[in-house]
Amino acid sequence: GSAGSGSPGSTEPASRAASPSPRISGTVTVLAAASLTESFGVLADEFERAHPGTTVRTSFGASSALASQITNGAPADIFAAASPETMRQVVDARAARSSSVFARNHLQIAVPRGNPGKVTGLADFGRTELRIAVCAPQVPCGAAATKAFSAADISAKPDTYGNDVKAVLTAVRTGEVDAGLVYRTDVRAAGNAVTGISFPESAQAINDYPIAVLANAPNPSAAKAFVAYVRSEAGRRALSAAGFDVP
Amino acid sequence: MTRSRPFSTRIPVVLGIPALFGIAFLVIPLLGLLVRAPWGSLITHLHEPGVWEALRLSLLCATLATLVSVAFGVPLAWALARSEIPGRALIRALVTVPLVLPPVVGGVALLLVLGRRGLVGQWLDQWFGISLPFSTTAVVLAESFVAMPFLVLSVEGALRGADRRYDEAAATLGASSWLTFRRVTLPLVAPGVAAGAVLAWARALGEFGATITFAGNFPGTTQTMPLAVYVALETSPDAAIVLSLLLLAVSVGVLVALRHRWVPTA
Amino acid sequence: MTRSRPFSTRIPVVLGIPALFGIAFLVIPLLGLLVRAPWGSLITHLHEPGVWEALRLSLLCATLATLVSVAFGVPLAWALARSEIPGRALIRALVTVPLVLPPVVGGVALLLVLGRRGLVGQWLDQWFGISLPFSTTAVVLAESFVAMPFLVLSVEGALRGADRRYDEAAATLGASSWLTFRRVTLPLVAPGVAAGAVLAWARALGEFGATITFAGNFPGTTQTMPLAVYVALETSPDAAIVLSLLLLAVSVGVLVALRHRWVPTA
Amino acid sequence: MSERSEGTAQHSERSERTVQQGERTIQKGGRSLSLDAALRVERPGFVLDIQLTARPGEVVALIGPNGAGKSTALRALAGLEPLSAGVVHLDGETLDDPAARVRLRPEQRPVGVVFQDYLLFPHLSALENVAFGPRAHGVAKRQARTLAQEWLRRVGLGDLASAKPGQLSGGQAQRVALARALAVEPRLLLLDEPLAALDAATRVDVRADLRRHLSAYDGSCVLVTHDPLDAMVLADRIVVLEAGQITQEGRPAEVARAPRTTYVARLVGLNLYRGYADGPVVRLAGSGEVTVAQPSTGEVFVAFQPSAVALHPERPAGSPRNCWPVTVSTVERHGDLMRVRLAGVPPVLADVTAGAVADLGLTPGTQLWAAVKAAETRVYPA
Amino acid sequence: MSERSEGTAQHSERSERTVQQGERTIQKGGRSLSLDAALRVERPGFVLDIQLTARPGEVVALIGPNGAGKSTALRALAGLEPLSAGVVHLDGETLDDPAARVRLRPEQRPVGVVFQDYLLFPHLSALENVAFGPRAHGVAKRQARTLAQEWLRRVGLGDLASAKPGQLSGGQAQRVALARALAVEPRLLLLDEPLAALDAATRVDVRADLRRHLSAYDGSCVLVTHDPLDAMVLADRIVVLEAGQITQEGRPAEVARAPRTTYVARLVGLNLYRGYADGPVVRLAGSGEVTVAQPSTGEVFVAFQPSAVALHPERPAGSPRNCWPVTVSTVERHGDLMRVRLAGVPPVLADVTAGAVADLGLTPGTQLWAAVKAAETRVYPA
Ligand SMILES: Nc1ncnc2c1ncn2[C@@H]1O[C@H](COP(=O)(O)OP(=O)(O)OP(=O)(O)O)[C@@H](O)[C@H]1O
Ligand SMILES: Nc1ncnc2c1ncn2[C@@H]1O[C@H](COP(=O)(O)OP(=O)(O)OP(=O)(O)O)[C@@H](O)[C@H]1O
Ligand SMILES: [Mg+2]
Ligand SMILES: [Mg+2]
Repeated sequence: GSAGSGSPGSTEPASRAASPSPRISGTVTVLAAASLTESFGVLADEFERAHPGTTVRTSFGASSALASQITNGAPADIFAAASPETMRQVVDARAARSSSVFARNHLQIAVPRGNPGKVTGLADFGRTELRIAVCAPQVPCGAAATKAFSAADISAKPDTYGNDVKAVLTAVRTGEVDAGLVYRTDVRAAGNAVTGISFPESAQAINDYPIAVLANAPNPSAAKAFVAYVRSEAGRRALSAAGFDVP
Repeated sequence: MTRSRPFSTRIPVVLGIPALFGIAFLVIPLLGLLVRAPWGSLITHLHEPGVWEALRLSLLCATLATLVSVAFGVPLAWALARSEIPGRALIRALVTVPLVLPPVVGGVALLLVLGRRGLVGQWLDQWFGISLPFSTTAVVLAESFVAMPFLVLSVEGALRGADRRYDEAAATLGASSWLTFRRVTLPLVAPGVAAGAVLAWARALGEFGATITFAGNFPGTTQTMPLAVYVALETSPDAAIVLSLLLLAVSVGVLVALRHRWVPTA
Repeated sequence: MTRSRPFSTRIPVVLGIPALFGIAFLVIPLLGLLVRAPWGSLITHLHEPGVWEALRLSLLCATLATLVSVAFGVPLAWALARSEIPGRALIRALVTVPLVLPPVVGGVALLLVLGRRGLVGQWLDQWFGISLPFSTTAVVLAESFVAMPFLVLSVEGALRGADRRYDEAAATLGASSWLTFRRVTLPLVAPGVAAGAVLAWARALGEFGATITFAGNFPGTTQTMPLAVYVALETSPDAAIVLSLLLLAVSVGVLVALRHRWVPTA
Repeated sequence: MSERSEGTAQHSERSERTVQQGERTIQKGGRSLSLDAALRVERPGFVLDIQLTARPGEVVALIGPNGAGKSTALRALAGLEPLSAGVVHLDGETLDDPAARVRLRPEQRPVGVVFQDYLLFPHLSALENVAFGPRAHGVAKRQARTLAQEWLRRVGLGDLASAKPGQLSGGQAQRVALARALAVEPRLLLLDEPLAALDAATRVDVRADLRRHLSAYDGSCVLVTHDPLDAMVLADRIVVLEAGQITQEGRPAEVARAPRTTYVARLVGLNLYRGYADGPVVRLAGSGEVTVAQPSTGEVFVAFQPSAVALHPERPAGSPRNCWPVTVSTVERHGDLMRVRLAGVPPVLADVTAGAVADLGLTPGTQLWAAVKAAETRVYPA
Repeated sequence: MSERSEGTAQHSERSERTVQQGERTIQKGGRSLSLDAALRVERPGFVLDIQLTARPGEVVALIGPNGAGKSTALRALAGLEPLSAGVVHLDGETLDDPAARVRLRPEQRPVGVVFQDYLLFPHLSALENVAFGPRAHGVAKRQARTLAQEWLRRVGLGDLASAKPGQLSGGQAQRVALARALAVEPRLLLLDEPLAALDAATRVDVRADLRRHLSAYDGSCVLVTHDPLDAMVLADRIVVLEAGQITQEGRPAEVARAPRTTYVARLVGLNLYRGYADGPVVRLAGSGEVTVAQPSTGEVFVAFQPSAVALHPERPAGSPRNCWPVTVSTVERHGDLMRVRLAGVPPVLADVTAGAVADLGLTPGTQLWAAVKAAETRVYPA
């Protein structure tokens, strides 16, 4: 479910996104969660090609840091967050009116190459002899992990809580831990250094990515067009390629 | 003719104005934090679980890291400043590497060396069953790694500024280079060492990237204040500001209290 | 009786061994990175868009931040070391605040003060139409904020170690305190200033948290190397290691090349 | 007449400054005080409390034992040491007056200082050190360098202009320090042992040069020195400082002739005693008594030269009115003679020839009789 | 007999060291050299190249003008300055021999040094400074402190044991430095102007103390001094160093009587000329000639005392064989007399009474005739 103030698709019907927009030009500034680096990079290039005369400036960072920038008056057009929580901070500060979920990410088990801990499913996270990393409960991937564990009724025995997914993933890649719980997009980005293992409870451990045009957007028309583009068929294709679920 | 008030040291304007700007630049952001701090919910935030644990751990690890830095960094600084070891310029430049290295990459580098499968770590694990990552020791190591360069470079600067002829005088009195170092050189550069130790301690106290990567983030063993702040930022920036202020208050308090020790009276 | 080889400075064992450990501790993690670096795809990674741009920006901003730190930090250090300003101990402790503050919080603090809606920033915006955040200027400010304390504390340490009687001699020759500072005090503590400037430069070069928060992460204007490394970590950890090594190589190269300048020959 | 070289502290009245000082004396006569200072500096375990004055062009030598407060006095005049009480006036201007909360900073005082340990700026060349003062006084760079070069030439270091202080020998450094202080042409010149590190030959030259320089300008000069000859040659007036207090003051010849403290007596090589005169007999303050030629009454000093002391293995019969048993403490060579330090009541110094030492078999511990003729003593009121 | 105080550089042959040195002379006679060094130190613009030896117990005074290389020689002996060539042997042990690649570090040499600028450790008290050496040699802490206290007492600073160097006066600091060097009881003692900062009275005591100490121990001592009296009183042998070379060497009395360089002549206050003798007439190297009492042939030195020079307003008739026109350069007081520096062929120094100065109206520029009797001159081969 969405935690944002707007329900998915409430502001921008997907149908309009594909239709040719009015003449837009200028620069669109997009603040996006770091996990969107790859897909939004692709989208920005495609958008610029589709709308000659536009430039997309992207700035990737932790969603929380981006939210601080926006509430402190960053001159940006679009915010794409990795969690509804941070989006709500922005909306609460009246920096955006509404938002919509444009992608979802679900958890996967990541194990180092060769799977030295012989991990097969979420149940292995209860094995005390294994070194386990999960995200801290306060951060979105940690919240999702908590949901997954409670759905599977497992008391996990992590050895470390990552402050973000990358910390968990680094621990897995270097073989420091035998298993970690990360997003599918991360497993995909990590290439063959880690192996992803899907598990059924991941359906209960989904994180929503909301997007919003900002209230003080310097270029609102182009911003709307970019959001529409993200939600268009082309956008969905790029997001799925990176491992996101697209609603 | 201008007349100064009796017995006051005059600060020339050309120095006083930039100095004021400097203070303002460093201190006003802190005021910003204080102004925006959620004073109403302060107590609540301070009573969240793990806060005091994290503070204790931060102070402990930063202090240990400072001791490690002094123990290894002062001799290193001496070797760089006083001896004729080959490739000194390169070593000196390499010492600054941990400053330049993005801390997260620094943590990765530590894992690559001291981790379970690391260059050195795999033998530690295999022969002694020692695994460093995700332990309090790892926090101390990560903090030492980022903090030691500060100590080394400040102490080296102080050593270069010191008069070497006192060392010569000590030698003619029969003192070995170790005794000379201990009883003459080191006391003479005490202000430099103190400044370096304060830098190292403060840097260790604020260390975040290398710690999270190399030592992880487990409440009670490896979660220091900066990690707690980072986690809090995700859910509640207010809580993060409160925790940061707590960390600052404690560190400023410690430094003011230590003043008489780390600023030797001339 | 032991006989040293002619004309060599002997390093006593008690200093030499910890010094070696110190070097190893700081340098071996770098070796770890080098060993695990993806040498095969090195060229590819170096040709990814924005890499050289980011490097240029990093060097530029770090150098400007160092200049800012020297311009304001040296007078501040002088005021702390030499004058009788009230509350010196507190000011000195407050100067270390940017070290202790987790850099991201530092960035937030800068936003709170200099942001468009910040304490100072709103007036800058309203009266002069100046908006600092998310510009290259913001990068320089963020880096100065974290780097200046290193300079201030090293220089203060050096000033405390220096012999004040040379200042007295200059005064009896009719030199104002500013002339004395410029022509006598400053040259005498040059090694300390150099060490502080190197520390500040290196720290600014590696700065990440405050920059990404206060200045954003826009390629070409605010994306410095550490930010590029962060972005690369998302997509390709190998690329991140390559970029880090590039940054290190350049900084080590610069420091070795500058050696004759920042290490005054005694 | 035999040759007397440096170090002879004794002065005959003939040797007044009649030659080079004619003009200066006239100059001074008409004017009031140039330096008029009362200095009080308090330190744990040490208090300096003196009055110090100088007329225009006058050179005052401050002499006294180590730790007497000579350098402290100079520092106080230069504004480097805060006064706890007192006042410093120079040419009618108030430099320091803690009671009125007036205190000029050192750089505001027209004062030049040569420090006891030189304090040459280690990072500047000899030339730059000397040019520093003129530059600070606003002289143009090129001109300041020319001036500095000229000063270095005068102290005999013209060819070491580019040497750094670390590359100078001790005496060269002292000469640079002297040039540096003189180059600012101050109205008050403070010299703390300006010749101590100079070699004996150069010293003669530099002393003569300094003499000439000091006579040429009409600022005042306070000179600290341990060399009695420097004090005699350079100074118009000697001020003796002991343990923070002035114990004697006067023209060089007067001080040498009539010392009032043991320190001065030793400096000029006299035996000196204080006592109570009652006719021709003076009862000494310690114990013992001396018979003198000029009868007087009251507190007096008695002085006589070591060469006036005769030593005898047995109690001598005959004219010497003073005769008492003594024991040899040390014997050391002193110029052409041997100086014998004798314990007794009172203790006494005697100068005898090396031949006498051999004849009498003088070694530490030898028991003798000392004899002094009353005619050899000098008595003056205390 | 008149009193002669410090500074008399002239020596009569009678005043040999017969008193305190009897035993030492015997000691030395039987033994070989203690210090045997050849030092060569090269610097841009300066080369030191000397042979320096000392028998056990011998005190060698190194004198010479500023910048001659005296401190450099001491530093080389202490191992602080690398030799570019040469060798240092002490009591048969090789301390330095660059050719054989042998070089003991300073702390391995049994050498004590008093530095020209003291170099007291600023963070240690006077007591701790003195105790430092014994501690470094393994003496227990308490014992080292007792020892140090005793040494401080000997140099008259017993009550300043806890003062930091920054709280000491210049002379107090020098005395602490002396105590510090002596406290390690080295086999070779190197003293760089150990008495320069002492006040004249203390100096007498410390000199006597040093004298006693030096006679008591059988290590060698090399002493740099600018004070001719120190050299005469303390040294067994004088080595004159000029511009990095030894120009004269010998017993104090010899050096004072027959100087071989202008520097030494000025030091001992003689007029000295070099020239070619042909019977009773010596043609001087500069120009001019002098008639002497003892006829000789070949390269010679001619020396006479300033007091032997008579000054006349007109060319005098009569006995003086040497008589030439001169012009007054300077007149300055020198002890009881006035010393007149005269330009002429040759230039000459004259000592005259103050009365004579007034009678002759001597001021710079006055034209006169100088006269020296042949009987007053001394001639010795160059
Ligand atoms: N910074 C200081 N703090 C405390 N005491 C000091 C300080 N400097 C000097 N003294 C003491 O003050 C007294 C006077 O010192 P000062 O240097 O004036 O002596 P001085 O007459 O110049 O002696 P000298 O002939 O040895 O140079 C001495 O007893 C000394 O120990
Ligand atoms: N560190 C140095 N570098 C270069 N030259 C130096 C250095 N130290 C001294 N000199 C030069 O070497 C020469 C000898 O110096 P040294 O200090 O030995 O003289 P000195 O005989 O002790 O003179 P003084 O009586 O003035 O102390 C001098 O000309 C001096 O300028
Ligand atoms: Mg003094
Ligand atoms: Mg010397």
